[in-house]
Amino acid sequence: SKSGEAATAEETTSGETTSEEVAETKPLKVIHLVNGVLGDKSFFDSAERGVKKASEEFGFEYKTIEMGTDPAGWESGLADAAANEEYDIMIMGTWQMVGYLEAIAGKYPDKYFMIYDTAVTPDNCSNACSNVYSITYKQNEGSYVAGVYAGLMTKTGIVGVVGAQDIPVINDFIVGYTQGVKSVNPDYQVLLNYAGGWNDPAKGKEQALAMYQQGADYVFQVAGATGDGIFQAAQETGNYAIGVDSDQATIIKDTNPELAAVIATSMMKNVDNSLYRALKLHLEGTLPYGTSEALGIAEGGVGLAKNDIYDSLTPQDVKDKISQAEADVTAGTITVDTAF
Amino acid sequence: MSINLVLKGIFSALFLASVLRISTALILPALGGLITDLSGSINISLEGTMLVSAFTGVIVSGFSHNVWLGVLAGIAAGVLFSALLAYFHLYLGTNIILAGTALNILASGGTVFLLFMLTGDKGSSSTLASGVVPTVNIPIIKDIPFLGTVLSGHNIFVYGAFVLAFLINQLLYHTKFGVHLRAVGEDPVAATSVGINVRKTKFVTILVSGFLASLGGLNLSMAYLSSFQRDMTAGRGFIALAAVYLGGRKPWGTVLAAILFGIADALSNQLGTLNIPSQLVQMIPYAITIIALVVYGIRNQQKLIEQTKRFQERELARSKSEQQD
Amino acid sequence: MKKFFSNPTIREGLRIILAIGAALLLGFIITLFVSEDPIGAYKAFLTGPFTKFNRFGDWIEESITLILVGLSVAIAFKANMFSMGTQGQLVMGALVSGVVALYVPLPAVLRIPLALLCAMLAGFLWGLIPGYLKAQLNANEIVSTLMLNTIAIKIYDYFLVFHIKPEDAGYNVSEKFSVEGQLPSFIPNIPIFNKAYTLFTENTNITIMLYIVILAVIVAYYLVFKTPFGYKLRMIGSNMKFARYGGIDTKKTIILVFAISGVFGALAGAHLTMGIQHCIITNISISMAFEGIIVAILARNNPLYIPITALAYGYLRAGANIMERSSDMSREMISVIQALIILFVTAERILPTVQRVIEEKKEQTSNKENGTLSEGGSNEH
Amino acid sequence: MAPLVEMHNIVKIYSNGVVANNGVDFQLEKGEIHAIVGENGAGKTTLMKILYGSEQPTSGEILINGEPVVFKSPVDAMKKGVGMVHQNFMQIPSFTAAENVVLGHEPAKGVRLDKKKAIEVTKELSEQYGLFVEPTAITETINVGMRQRIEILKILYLGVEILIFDEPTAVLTPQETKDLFKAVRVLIEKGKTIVFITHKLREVKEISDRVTVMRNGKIMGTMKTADATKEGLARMMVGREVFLDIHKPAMKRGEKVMSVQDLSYVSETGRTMLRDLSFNLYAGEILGVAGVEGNGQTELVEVLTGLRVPASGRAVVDEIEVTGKTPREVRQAGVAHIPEDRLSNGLSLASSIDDNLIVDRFDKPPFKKGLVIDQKVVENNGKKLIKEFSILTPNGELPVSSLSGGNMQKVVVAREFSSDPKILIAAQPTRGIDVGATEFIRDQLVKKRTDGAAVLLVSADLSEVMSLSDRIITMFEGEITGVFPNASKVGEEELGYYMLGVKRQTAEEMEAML
Ligand SMILES: Nc1ncnc2c1ncn2[C@@H]1O[C@H](COP(=O)(O)OP(=O)(O)OP(=O)(O)O)[C@@H](O)[C@H]1O
Ligand SMILES: Nc1ncnc2c1ncn2[C@@H]1O[C@H](COP(=O)(O)OP(=O)(O)OP(=O)(O)O)[C@@H](O)[C@H]1O
Ligand SMILES: [Mg+2]
Ligand SMILES: [Mg+2]
Repeated sequence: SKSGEAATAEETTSGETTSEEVAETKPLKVIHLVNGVLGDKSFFDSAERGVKKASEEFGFEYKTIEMGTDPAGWESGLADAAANEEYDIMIMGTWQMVGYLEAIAGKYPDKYFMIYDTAVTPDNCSNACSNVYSITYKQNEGSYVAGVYAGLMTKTGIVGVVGAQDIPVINDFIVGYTQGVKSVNPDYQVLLNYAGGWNDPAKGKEQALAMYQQGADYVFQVAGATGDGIFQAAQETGNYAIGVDSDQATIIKDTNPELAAVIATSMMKNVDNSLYRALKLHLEGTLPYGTSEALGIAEGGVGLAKNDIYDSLTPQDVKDKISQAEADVTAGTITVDTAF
Repeated sequence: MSINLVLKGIFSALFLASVLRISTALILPALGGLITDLSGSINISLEGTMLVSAFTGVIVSGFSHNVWLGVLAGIAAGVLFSALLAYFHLYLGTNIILAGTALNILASGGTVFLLFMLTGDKGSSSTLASGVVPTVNIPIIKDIPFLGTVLSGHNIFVYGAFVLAFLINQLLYHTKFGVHLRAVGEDPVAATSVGINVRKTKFVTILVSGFLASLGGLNLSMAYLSSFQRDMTAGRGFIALAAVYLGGRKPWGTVLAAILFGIADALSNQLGTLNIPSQLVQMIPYAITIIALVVYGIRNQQKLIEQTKRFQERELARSKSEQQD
Repeated sequence: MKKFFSNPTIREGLRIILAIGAALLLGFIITLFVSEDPIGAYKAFLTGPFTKFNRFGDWIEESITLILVGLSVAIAFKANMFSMGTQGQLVMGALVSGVVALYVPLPAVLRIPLALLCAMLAGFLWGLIPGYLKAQLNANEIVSTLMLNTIAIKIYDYFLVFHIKPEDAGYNVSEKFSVEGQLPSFIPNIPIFNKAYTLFTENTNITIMLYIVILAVIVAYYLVFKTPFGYKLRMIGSNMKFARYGGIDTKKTIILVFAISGVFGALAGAHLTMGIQHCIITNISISMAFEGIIVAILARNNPLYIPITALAYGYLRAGANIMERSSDMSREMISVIQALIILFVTAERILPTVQRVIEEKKEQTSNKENGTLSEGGSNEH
Repeated sequence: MAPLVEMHNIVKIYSNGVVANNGVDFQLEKGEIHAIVGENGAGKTTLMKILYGSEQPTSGEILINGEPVVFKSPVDAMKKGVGMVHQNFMQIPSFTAAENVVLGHEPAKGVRLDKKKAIEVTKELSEQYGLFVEPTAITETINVGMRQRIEILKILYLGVEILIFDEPTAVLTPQETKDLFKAVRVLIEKGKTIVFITHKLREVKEISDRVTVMRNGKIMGTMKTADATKEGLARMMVGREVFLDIHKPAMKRGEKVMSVQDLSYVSETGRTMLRDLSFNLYAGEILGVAGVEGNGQTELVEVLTGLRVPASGRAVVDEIEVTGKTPREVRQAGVAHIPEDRLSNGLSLASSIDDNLIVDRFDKPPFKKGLVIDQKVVENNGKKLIKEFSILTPNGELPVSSLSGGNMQKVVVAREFSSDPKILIAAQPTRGIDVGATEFIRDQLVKKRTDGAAVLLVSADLSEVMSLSDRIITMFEGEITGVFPNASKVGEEELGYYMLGVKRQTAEEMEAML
């Protein structure tokens, strides 16, 4: 990836970089280790976006490495990056990297690590993970609101959700979503299906079509690139879908407005913002390494995408109820179940 | 969840329509796999060919705003891609399985690389408005209640797949080329001895197979879906290959095997919404295929046993009648 | 000149050098276009595995997996059974070895061998299925093994999600194996080896699997070329009718071929869980099983050559990974180069083709080498 | 006038170093029938393959009608009017007879094949030359005689002028051979020229105008057939005196070793191939099975050796029932088997000669030592048998595929004879074998029997059955039609009636003699 050079080229406004410990000797260099591949239009892409934005705004170099889908190469990918003198901060995501990170953090006490969508357990690190900052997201909270939305909007009383795989992170979405739907009407049905993979939009489409056929009119996609097919199924059958992780309608609105129009909203998991913020705090010298932060609705870590499409589709009373639900969750008057 | 919804789903015209759609994605490459197999080669790179065509079709139609240009380019790309397989295998002596595997890697990496170069996106072409081939509403049938939903309103590839199955059947059994192709596959030495150019025949067959696989790929990205996605073939090339053998290496058998798989897959999509572990539901198409193999095998054995039985009965009857004489 | 070319060893050597050279050159040309620092990128590719200890480890670890899956494939292919089933066997081996490593409360000296044995048994049993289908029902093995692969993966996931994963775990992964369930380093932890031990254990996961693999290669070689079973296997592979006529119990042998192929595939799975991951994890490196086909065919299904082809292919993969990590070359571009290398290195007639051109220039006589002979067809098939 | 074909100083060295032709000069006159004889591996097939373009000579030149030609492939040769009838049929098994006849040059209407035309053409040619075939029969299901005729029609369809027959009669029955010769004469009448490779000197005398003898890759001489004697030809071929007659000591019949009762067999296609067969086999005798090919002999042998499962009835060897058992169990009961189809059943072409020689014994001592096969023993076994059976090969490590057709057969014979069987079932044991080797194999058969083994001999060569057997049974349409307890006392004609089902003994008549 060449984004690093692009960033250095525009490096003019970096006067305010203040982190005393890091910036004095050499320019900061960040590495983003993707334990998969980019292009999912949601999770990893979002993380990448956040790092890129920070790099452009704060003027540091970064490199992204796609370590591929085979887990056998991940540990050594991390080890390689950590051992490389060049890099100061290593950013990675997902639970699959936790074990490797815990093992390596203590070996490089001078380096910084950030991990998103999961958290390390300090006891497992030789240095209590004092150089690791973890970010988790309360996707169950965001999904709860998405569920409330689907519940309020459905005309049939049946809604759906397609997950990529039967794994806890995905189930956390599903649990929250289901709770949200049922909070509107306990008799509403939530159809659930797993596509079995992250890269099979054709399968996603068939599953969504099956749900629409079974009577659903809103289907929430929690399946990465497979979700593309779900949008297309919605478009074809005149139903609606709910996107995930990023504001998926906005991403494609310009080039594919018809498809964007069926994505009523997206349950955003703001990995980008959270990484942007973490990098910012790092540069300011105030990032709380050694801790983990759980970002929910209150912290802006998750939430519905309230874009033009949402605005035009959603009646005012529904909008009000959504705001109410968000407030309830934030205030803690409603506790959202979790799959963890 | 509710079993009623599922049953309603399964016993509906839409279910059968979905079977047709899913099967089409397999029938086209499977026909390609079939003819190469009959010509004595094995085309492992169906998967890669589909991917290349799916990609090319989307990109070309996206940039040219012309669906048919996209389709043509997709076909050309697929045929050229399989020409690579043919050339390396037939002229440079690469083992065909290795060549096929290498080409699959090439296709998977190459499409993403080019996608990135052309659209700045690594995952999908969804930021590019690409073309979609038209669907066809069959005049009279479309108004027949159940049948209309099942048969009408599909994209042209769905109908194309069945037309092609018919044409491939004709090609194989009613044209010179088809006869030569099968002869080469069964006994290349004998074929050579009557002046059939084995290498050329295999070459052309692989190209035709590339053509069929390319339609399979275009079906995915320009009909079934309207975008390209990295590795969007998701193993269909291999399932297609399995359909060839499950179908007894016959055109209609292959089609039936693909449809069987389509039914099983559609079934698993419907059943998935029930509260059954997803891992088990996702096993259904594969388990059904195994069961089909077993049933087919047992039936063949049974046939032999029955023949023996019939013979014995016949003999018994004969000896009885002789005794009466 | 002609004499020189006709020596088979020199010919084969020349061919490989030429092919590798052509492939690398092509790769470099592509790199030139895509990379800002093509020389650096290519250097990383070619020398990568030797630049750092953990990279060296990567190469060896991966090669161990490749050897095992390669053996699994080679044994089936040698018998002319076109089995694609290594993936399923690997998954089953990973699951079963993991379960033993996780739950059986025995000391390491007992637990590890037990886990390996159970994995091998699981692979054996899993292999029996397509073997039985083939031998008894004449079911096509490509279909059955491809289907069984997916079924194995789903079984694996099912047990992991519903039975193995700790209730409160945030992800689909078992608990980490205790030390008794992990394969120990290939260097004994005794004072004289102290330094090496630390060096290797800290940077690599090269375990006693290294020795097991060496043993596996020898066993496989003997099995195929020296034992009565191997004789049966080879005869079935070259002419099934003859084998049956000659009194070989073809059905039993076919079933055993699949089962034994499964033993090696399952060992690869055990290597991944007990040696590399130290836990049962979803999406274990299942694509490796198909790389086994490449390794086996390159080795012409001879177990003795498999370590060579596996190390070479493993080097290619490791180098590619390192190039991606340490240069601006994208993962996809690297896989393109990788594919080209496979294509060229396996192009057996590259040399004859080049040679013919040379010879045709030299002597314009009509007396030329081959032409009609051997179309090469898919003889595996 | 120049001869039709001239081959000058042909040298052929195969890639494995075997010199198959070593400076051969060969001439073919227009309109003649030219026989080529020679030992197995003498280079006959190679020479003709060169003329047919399917092998390229290492050096030498070919002239047709005085013009030099270079054949890079059979297609080139066919264009110059040369066609070859291979002994290993060049046919696509799943195709119909007509499809095989027109293969490569199918009649078509536009893009669509004209299947009717193909059938018509086949019928026409078939009538024109008296070569009967069933145009719509599937090739793999029909008998060798008809397959042979398909092969001839195939090249006639291409309009060749020179027809090379490579051992066409090896698989034919006497009747079929007669028919073939008739057809050959028709061909000559129509102006064709014929090369005829055979090991049967009687046929040389009967059909050819001239004969060429080859030995060791060289031509020993060409002469008018009228001037040649069988003995002389044999001597020239082998380089020593050959006894064309069989020396057979008197039979000492021993105990009953095999009894077959009411054996029936139904083919996969549902046809009854064997019906209620019963007979006994005794130690020390050769029981010959005479029958026109396709009347159940193949099935009988394969049922008895465990390759096929009978529909009913049983065969017992030493109180052990062997029917329905695996070939392995049958072999364990002491039965050896020389199969009719050596390429597909009897040999693994890609494996070494040594490996081919141990398929029935690799897991017994001394071959199996501990857990492994002792390679030394395997090698020595190979050496010994190669020597004993004069298999022409540099060493035993070479693949069987590098042997000449006759030597391949010797590999099978060597293995089966050396297994020390109680019962030897020999199907077409001398098919395609040169006179010297035929003599050897026949001697060995007799020796086995004299040493106390029981031999069941199935052969399409009636004279072989008659001269070797002690007792003969005739088969017609899967049934035994007659038993002749004293083989030397039956006439060929008499047997012929039974083989064709014209005459038939009653069950009572046969009972005592079976
Ligand atoms: N393809 C081949 N490769 C190597 N050697 C061969 C090949 N074909 C034949 N030979 C060898 O060449 C020699 C001549 O074989 P050829 O087939 O011409 O003999 P032949 O006279 O036809 O014998 P037969 O009577 O047994 O058919 C033999 O030694 C044989 O082993
Ligand atoms: N599959 C094969 N691979 C390699 N060589 C072969 C193969 N089949 C036959 N040959 C070689 O080709 C030569 C000619 O074979 P062919 O069967 O035509 O011989 P033939 O002389 O007709 O046989 P026979 O003497 O047994 O009647 C043989 O000498 C043999 O060595
Ligand atoms: Mg010959
Ligand atoms: Mg011969």
